Amino acid sequence: MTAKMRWSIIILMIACTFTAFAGGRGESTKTDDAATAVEMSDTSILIAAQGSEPDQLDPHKTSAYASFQVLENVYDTLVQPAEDLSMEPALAESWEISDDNLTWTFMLRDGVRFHNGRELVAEDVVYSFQRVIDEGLNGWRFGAVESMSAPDDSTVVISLKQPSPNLLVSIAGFKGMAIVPREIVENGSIGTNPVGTGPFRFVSRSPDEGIVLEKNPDYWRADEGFPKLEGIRFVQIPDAGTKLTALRTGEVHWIDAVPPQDIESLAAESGITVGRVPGGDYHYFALNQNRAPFDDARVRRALAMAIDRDVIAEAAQFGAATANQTAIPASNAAWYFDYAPYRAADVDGAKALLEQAGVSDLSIQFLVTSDFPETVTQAQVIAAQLAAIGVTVEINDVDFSTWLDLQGKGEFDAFILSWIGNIDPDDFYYAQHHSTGGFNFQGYANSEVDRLLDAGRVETDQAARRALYDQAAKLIVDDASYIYLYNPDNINAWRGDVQGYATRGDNAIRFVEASLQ
Amino acid sequence: MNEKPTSRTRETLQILLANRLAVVGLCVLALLVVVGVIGEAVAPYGINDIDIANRLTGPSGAHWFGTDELGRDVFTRVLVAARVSLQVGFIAVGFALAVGVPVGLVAGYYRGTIDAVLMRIMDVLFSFPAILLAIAILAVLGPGIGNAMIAIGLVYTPIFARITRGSVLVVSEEVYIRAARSLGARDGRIILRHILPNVLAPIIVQTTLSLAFAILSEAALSFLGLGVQPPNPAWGRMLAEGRNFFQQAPWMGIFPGVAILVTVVAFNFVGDGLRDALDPKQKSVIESRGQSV
Amino acid sequence: MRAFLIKRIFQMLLALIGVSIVVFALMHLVPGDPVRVALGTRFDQDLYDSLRADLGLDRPLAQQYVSWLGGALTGDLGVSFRNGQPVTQLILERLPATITLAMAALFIALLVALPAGIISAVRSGTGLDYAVSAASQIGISLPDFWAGVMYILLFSLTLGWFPSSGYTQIGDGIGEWIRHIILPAMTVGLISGSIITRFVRSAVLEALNQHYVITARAKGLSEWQVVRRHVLPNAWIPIVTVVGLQLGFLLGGVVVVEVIFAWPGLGRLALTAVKDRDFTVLQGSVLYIAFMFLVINLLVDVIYARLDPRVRVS
Amino acid sequence: MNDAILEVRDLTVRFGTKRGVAHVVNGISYTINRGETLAIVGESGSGKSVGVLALMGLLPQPPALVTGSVRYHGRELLDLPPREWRSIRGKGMAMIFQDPMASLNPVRTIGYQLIEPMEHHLRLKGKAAQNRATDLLDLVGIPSPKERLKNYPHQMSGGMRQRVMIAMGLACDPDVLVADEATTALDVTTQAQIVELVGRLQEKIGMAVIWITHDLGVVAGIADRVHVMYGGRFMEQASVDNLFATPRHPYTRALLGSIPKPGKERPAKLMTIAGMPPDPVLMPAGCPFAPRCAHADGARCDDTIPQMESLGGTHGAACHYPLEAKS
Repeated sequence: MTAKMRWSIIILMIACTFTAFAGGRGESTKTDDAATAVEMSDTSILIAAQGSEPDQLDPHKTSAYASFQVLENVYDTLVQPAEDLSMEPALAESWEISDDNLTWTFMLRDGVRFHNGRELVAEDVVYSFQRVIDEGLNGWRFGAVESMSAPDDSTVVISLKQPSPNLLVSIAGFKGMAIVPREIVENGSIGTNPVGTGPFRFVSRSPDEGIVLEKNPDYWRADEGFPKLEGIRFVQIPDAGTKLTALRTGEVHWIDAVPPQDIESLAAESGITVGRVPGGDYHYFALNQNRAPFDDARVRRALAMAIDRDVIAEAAQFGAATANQTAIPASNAAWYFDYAPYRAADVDGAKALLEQAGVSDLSIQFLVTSDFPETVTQAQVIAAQLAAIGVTVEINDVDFSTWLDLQGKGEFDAFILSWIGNIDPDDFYYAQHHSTGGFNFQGYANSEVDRLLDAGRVETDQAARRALYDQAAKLIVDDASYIYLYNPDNINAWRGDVQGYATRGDNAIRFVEASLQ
Repeated sequence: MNEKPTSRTRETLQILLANRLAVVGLCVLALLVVVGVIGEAVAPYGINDIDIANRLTGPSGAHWFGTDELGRDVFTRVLVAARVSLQVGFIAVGFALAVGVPVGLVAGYYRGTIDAVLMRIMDVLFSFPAILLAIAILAVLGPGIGNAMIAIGLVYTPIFARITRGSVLVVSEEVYIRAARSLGARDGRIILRHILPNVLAPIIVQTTLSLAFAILSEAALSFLGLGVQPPNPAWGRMLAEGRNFFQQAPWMGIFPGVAILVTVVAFNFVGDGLRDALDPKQKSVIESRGQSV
Repeated sequence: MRAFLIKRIFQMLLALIGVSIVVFALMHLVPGDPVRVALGTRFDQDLYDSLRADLGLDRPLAQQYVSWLGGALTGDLGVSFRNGQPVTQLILERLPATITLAMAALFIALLVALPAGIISAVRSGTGLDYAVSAASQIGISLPDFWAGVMYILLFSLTLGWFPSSGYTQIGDGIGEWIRHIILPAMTVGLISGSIITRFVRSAVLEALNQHYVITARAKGLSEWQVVRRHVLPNAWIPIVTVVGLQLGFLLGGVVVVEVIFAWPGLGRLALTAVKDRDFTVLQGSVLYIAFMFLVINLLVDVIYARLDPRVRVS
Repeated sequence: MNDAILEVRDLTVRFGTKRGVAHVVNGISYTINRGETLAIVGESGSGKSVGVLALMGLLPQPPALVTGSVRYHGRELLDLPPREWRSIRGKGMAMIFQDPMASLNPVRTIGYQLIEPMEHHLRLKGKAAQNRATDLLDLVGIPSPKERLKNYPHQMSGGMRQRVMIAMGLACDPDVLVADEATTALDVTTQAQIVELVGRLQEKIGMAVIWITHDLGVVAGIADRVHVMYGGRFMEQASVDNLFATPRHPYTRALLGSIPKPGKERPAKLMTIAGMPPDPVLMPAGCPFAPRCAHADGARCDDTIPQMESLGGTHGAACHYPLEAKS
């Protein structure tokens, strides 16, 4: 090596060490806490792989499923969905409803402590709910609430403007309604350093370690022996194929989703369990009813008729789904409405309807996003199926941010997406199909449907309420406000040494009862 | 002077045609162009003939390259994708040429402030991470093959500007340019008639290499979900989709992958051949030229 | 030399400001914004407007830019719209992973490219030369994500030699560090290496064709001595250029490979920022990447001067 | 003759090319003695440079194929293993080249390049090598030699660089110095100085010099004997005086006619040789010069290769119809 070469290498090395040093400094601020996590006995730390990156860890502000996968295990809600999706006690041990159905009184569990050691009091619940309302994102769920109060440390009283049979689902259906301590909001750390009452407490978050949680020994189910795990590490593996390989090689214990085409082979693999339950999610497409000719229900119906849902489900989910012409899956026995007016791939019927509507040479642009790749597959299959009735489909595949922008501005012919984790029929239909609904981007307005959905919100008699929603659903399906496709199964997969974990119908990821053998 | 370019072109062509690899490359490219033009007409199936019952079946008499996850014929899609992929390459690089070369010519010829300003702008483009630039441009313009081509083209623009400018700086010093200038020829005429023909060699070589890279860029953008819109097939998009099925249906990725490989290698062969044929430096070294490269 | 450096650094600052303006303008032209993304599928105009006002996104663009630039000059790149963390911290957190991957990839690239390029030039026209050329052609033509997936399937899934994803710090054990870095570094390194091989080959071939090589042979030096003492010192100059360029690219993060291997590098940070319209993070990371690139360019010029006495004097 | 340092017999160089075999050097023979200067003259493409590269062992094989015999102090070089040949190259036999700019490595100092052969052959290192290098630069007439050792080639003028090249050639006291077009790239004044320098050094050191040039003017000033080369063959060989006084080969005569003779009365018209030198791939079956020769008979000259024949003393010509002695 010549002197000059050596010189060049030295220059390069100085540059590199400089930058590496700068980097090292930055990362050390972060990993002080992580060190303790690493020292925990590695054998009972579960490594869970997520497909996408959580944004912030403030349960009231985030809308990212990846964040909720983590926060599910950190926070508690007043009550929570049980495995059968009925609401069971959580922070509230019991509750009472007044005879006029307008006052709900919740009795809090004794001795629950936040991870910072402070005891949970009723004021925390009121504070958290008020924050949810103020933050706006989920505030609409409190639409029926008149006022909230904490008469003593263990009682929360919620007064309603009108009866609300689904109040429990509204205020505790998912961790977006989590009960948080005021102090972490006030010191601004809630987004980066969540403190809850849940089975695991937050330790650290860094790009290389992921999100580290450790056991909360003071958890209110500690006397049952929960949680069993010493800790959880959530790592982010964006590529589905890599994530799958990581599970197979044992680098991670659990993954949040399995590419549909791999379910079969994975389930057959020894040492790996594929958890698969019919889910509350549904996939659909919607036509822009503010644009001709999609304002004509006959046109929409024609499209609903022309498609073959079984083929779409098979194509996009490799059979891990159930075709459905309404939103609510059969697994949600309390609310399932068996209604299927459209014959699959009814080309003649569809053509006749289009002719009636006086529509020919129809061309539709479908808004889809590769960020949810199944929408792209669905659109391609739909395109082929609609070609049979002479409808041309142009696919517009954009990133999800653009997708949201176009949808919000109403700049689309049709969009495809899915809804996840709904439980109550009000969640399935109101915001989407009520003419004033917050998600009614397709511009559906049917006064009868509005009336039925409004009535459903206040009907306290279960049977009567169910009848209301069945009627509403029939109208929605007949008008093809949404054209429902199928309910996919919820799928997680984990290694054989993970015990006590079950995939849930509402897609919540709960490790409280899990253990590593 | 008028004769010179033609005789040089002929000489270049002769050297190029004597290069076996370059000839192979040219033949492959010619074949690809033919496939691009008539591919859709001769393809055995339609590009969006979905047949879920026969999805992910291996190569057979009915489906030479097998079928993909929707039961579409991979052979058909590879054929039709030739046009899309070549279009991406040609239009993207055409865009880069159309912008980069004039910028380089003007900057190199006039020098001074205009040079400094133009080249700083090119520096900005160049120091921008390529794939992010492409992604951002696509986000602004909206996805789609046309915009993808512009985005990729813009990424390659500064390279052409730099190469052109560098050659112009050298050529401008030549006696005949100075003579033309001192005789009062118009700038535009000097640039187009005298300078441009003499800086073409490196530009042509860079063009073939960039064509190869542009086709690969389409693949990378497709991987990130920003390439050609479905159901239109492009090799990169097919490859990106095929990777998820590598274990169930390797043919989904292998055939478009091989198509990319062959195309890129063909462009590189032609590019290398052109460089040998056009680069006067290598021509002068006759002593050790016996070993052909 | 000093005047040259000052001029170059000044030009670099200009380019950085240019880059920041371009990012700023581009990001605000893009449809969608961080508030829209934060709200998810729900849309409420009042809520939207008030959140935009909270983030200062309702101010005129020029004003937003100036206040951002003001912060940037004092080292404050702002706070992520997405998760509220300081941008500087987000970038610094990802630097070690980015730099180690870049260095490891470059190491592999050079380990392959230098011998392969030199041998194929010295033995040009032989079967060995053709083999190297063919291998490097394939290396260049292989899309990185494809190569990465192949390596994962082969080395992780089938052979079980290396993990498929993740990053460990070098301080947590060198063995684990190597096991984690080897596949991503190989994916990037072999592609970079293929490109560099071609440059090394042509640079060495060019130097081999110079008259001073005959002079050196006439002195009775062996072929290897000729290559080492006379050919390589001249070939370094073009090689350094391309190596610098590659290093510049690598230090900017390799988006696709980072996605495949779940590598917590800057490329992924920037990609997520684009997708989520996290303007501040994108601006910060692009600025850093451009800075790296320009610094490497400057470094290359300095090395030039060390390598080539003709440049040094003028 | 005992004094013979180098004996070249029937040296042939062929190249495999895509168009066919190129016959570049076709059997040349010569002997060079101690202290003697031999000039080989020819147009570019005559094979003269390739001929000396072959005897230095500097032609890559393949594509070149070198046959015949080159004996250095009676030792056959062409059969020598590469390692042993390298120990002679640069030591016993040194070479200097046409373009001193291109022939010096631009990124190495003069000192480095000058000391290199000493290190290699003489195991001379450090101070001793420095001193010898300084002496050599002084010898070839470079002022302030010690400082110059640190210079790079681009910091010197063309003449200076050629002096450095000569110093490099002399570094290991060779007994044969091959100068391939050593003055061609230089201006006339410098040419003269270099020619004079080599002549002076030769007297001082006693080495033999093979001087390759296309410039008969240079030959006149330096050589003892001259070989005229064309189409890879020697056409005529003679002492320098004889050659200029009585050229016997039509080619030599044409060559002499094509240069203006300084000092002498300018000829009425400067002769040029019509036609092109032969293509080495398509060598004529007969005399290579026949197609351009005014004296060719159209039969024997085209069919039979003329052999070098003595025309008295050391003067010889390869011509079926040598010209009369009087010009």
